[in-house]
Amino acid sequence: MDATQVIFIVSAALIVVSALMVVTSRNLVHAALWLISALFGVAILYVLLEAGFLAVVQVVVYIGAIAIMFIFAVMLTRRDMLDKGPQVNASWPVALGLCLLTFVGLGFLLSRFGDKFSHLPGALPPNLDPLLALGNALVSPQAFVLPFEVASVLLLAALVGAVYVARNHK
Amino acid sequence: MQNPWLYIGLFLVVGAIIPVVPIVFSALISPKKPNKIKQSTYECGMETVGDSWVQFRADYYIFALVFLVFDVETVFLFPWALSLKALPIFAVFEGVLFIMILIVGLVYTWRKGMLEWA
Amino acid sequence: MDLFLTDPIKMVYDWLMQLLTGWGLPGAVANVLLILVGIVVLIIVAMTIDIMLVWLERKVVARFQGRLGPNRVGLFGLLQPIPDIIKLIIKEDITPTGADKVVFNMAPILSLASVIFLWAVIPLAATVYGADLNVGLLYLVAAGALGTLSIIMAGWASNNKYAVLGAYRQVATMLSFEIPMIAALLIPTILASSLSLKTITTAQGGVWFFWLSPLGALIFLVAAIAELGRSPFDLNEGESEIVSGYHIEYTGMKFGLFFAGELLHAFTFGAFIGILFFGGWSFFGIERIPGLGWMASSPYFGAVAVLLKGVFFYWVIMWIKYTVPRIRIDHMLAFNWKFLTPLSFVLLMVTAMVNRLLQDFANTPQWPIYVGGMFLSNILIGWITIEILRVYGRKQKAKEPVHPAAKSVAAPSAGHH
Amino acid sequence: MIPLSWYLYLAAALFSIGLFGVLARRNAIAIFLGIELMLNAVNVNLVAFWRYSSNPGLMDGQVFAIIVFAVAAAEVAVGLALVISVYRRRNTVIADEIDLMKW
Repeated sequence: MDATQVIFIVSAALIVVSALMVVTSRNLVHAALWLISALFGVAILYVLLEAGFLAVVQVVVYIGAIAIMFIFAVMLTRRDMLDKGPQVNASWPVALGLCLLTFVGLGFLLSRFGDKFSHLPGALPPNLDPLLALGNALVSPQAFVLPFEVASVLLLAALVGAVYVARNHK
Repeated sequence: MQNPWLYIGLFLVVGAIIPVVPIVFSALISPKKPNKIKQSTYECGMETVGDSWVQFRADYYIFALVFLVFDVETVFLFPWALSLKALPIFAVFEGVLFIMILIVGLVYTWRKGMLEWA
Repeated sequence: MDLFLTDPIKMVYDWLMQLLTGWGLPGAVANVLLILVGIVVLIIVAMTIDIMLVWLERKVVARFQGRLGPNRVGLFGLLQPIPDIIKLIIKEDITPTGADKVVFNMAPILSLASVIFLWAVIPLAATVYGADLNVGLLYLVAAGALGTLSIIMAGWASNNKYAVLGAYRQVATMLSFEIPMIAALLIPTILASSLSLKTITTAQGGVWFFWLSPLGALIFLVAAIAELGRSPFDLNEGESEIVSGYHIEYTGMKFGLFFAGELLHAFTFGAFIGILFFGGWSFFGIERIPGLGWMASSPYFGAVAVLLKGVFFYWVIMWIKYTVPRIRIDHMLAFNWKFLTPLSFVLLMVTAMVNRLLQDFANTPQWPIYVGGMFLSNILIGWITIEILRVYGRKQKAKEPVHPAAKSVAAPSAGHH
Repeated sequence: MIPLSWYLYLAAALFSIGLFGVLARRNAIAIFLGIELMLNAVNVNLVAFWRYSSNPGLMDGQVFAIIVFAVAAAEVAVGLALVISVYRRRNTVIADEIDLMKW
């Protein structure tokens, strides 16, 4: 067992525990804070996967923006959130069974492919600057320029739609 | 050359522990004489009325919304800005188009009067 | 001895490494141990600076207000921070009833930690830096995100209406002004083709980025002040309405951590302005005088230059804080979204285009074309902006009916709307 | 060194937990929290497959992950706006009670 494996196991434990707390906390602000901790664990995984850019972006976008939005939304809809009443709906045992089934099924599939996924990562190409490669990939017509522009349109649509919906129609 | 992320990881751990030190130190030597009045919510001496989880105006949410969209946009722009120097000239205009599309969103929000404090 | 003058960190590291491995420690463990020692030393330096900032802040604000400031404890009151800290430590720590205890206690820690985290990537000199991260600028934004989080945690956990209101205002400000700040950060990125703070500093070996993008530096300064929650953007601290905002319920050392975090944050951002736009560790151009070239490679002069630039911009931030009255939240958000954000994106697009067109001149004898073009494009944008504002202001003035009260009341208060 | 399967098992676990949140929680905001967990599980997989592919010089996995960030942001923006809008009109954020479309 080497150092990266220890880091992986620690962050995996962090992620799973936090994720369980997210779906079970009665208090929704706590749930959002646990979500932040889970997402931070995922950022550690990105660092282990040598995707430093994504790790930082994970913190900037998820913790800096999305989690804050969640806390805002929880505080804005506070009256219903008074931790009273059941936090899960009547059919939660079915949901639990379904989720366990999903996990067992996925695990079974993975174990069937066992030797296909047991390989270790190769070294990154020595002269690769991941950020530069990413920038090139995003704007070169042979690669991802269309998704790049479509993402912009998607964000525009989200902004317009959300603003329209959230507007105070008086 | 060492892996800078090792340094960052250790730094995050140490940097989070160091602020705890004065708090623990203070907790050890400071007096503890709590009473009901002292621990009541401080609102300038007035009795607190109702729950503090009152509902707040949704305008804050609109600003957070606009922020979220622009924040994600900038994530796309960082790789673009970084590799600009070596790219052909049309790549600049792709980025400019990207920004323009989002500015349309800002203009829409503005025209709808959502940036006003209603 | 030569190494001591050019790369003291490596010298100390090699020496201790030899010592530790000589004791039989495996290399990797010794390495981690030494990194930890380095981190602790760096953070202690940062905290010492922080403590001195308490004195500086008190002294400067006193001077702005025509007072003397602390002058009893030590020379010029230099030892004043020590009794300040002792007082904070021996204060009783009060947690209000109804507060969410864990979150309540985590918030001040996270607040100071998010500022300390910034020091991991500050390049004090070519050879003295924590980590040369290839995503350094985004790391800066990410640490800021943790700061925002700490504020909303503090406001929510305090179970106090004022705290929640203050947190809402402060977070709305920080979120809003983060956009022009990131846009301003993209400008050094374009100019240096890198996100690493070290590479950005090295790229300013010829011309400081301030001369290539003065407007970008200005936008960054304004956005940084808002991000710091300092006056004129200190809406969380409306003394007459919500007292001290999100940290109203904090006492003793926990309040001290918020306070220390705020001061260190301001200073660190001052240093970042110096690094991103004013050449970082380059010693004000003095090192270019023939015969003084050794100063350029000396980490001591470099560190002094970075810290001096930091103190200077910290002073500018204080200057603004103690001169300008604070503005209302709706005005401030309007200022950001209707003025600063569009301006910063226009500037970003123009910078990208002009830089791409003129960059072939950059490292040739014709470099004045490049620098002049960049500088003039900035000036042009600034001029157009001012003209637009002037026309807009005139229209607003023509539209507004004269308020009956305004006729009788003297003019000064009318100017600030 | 970590074999690829570790990441995949972790992502499967994260996805399942998120799915539970989506299916079982009553509060609409909590459902969105579950969706975030699921999207993150997907992202872990994407980045892991990028890193363990035979040619990590191609940035496909990372680009996809960034697009997922954008999608997550758009989803949160619109979704939470809907929740707040519904809350304003019907004074509830319980998903079972938001049943106008059933009529």
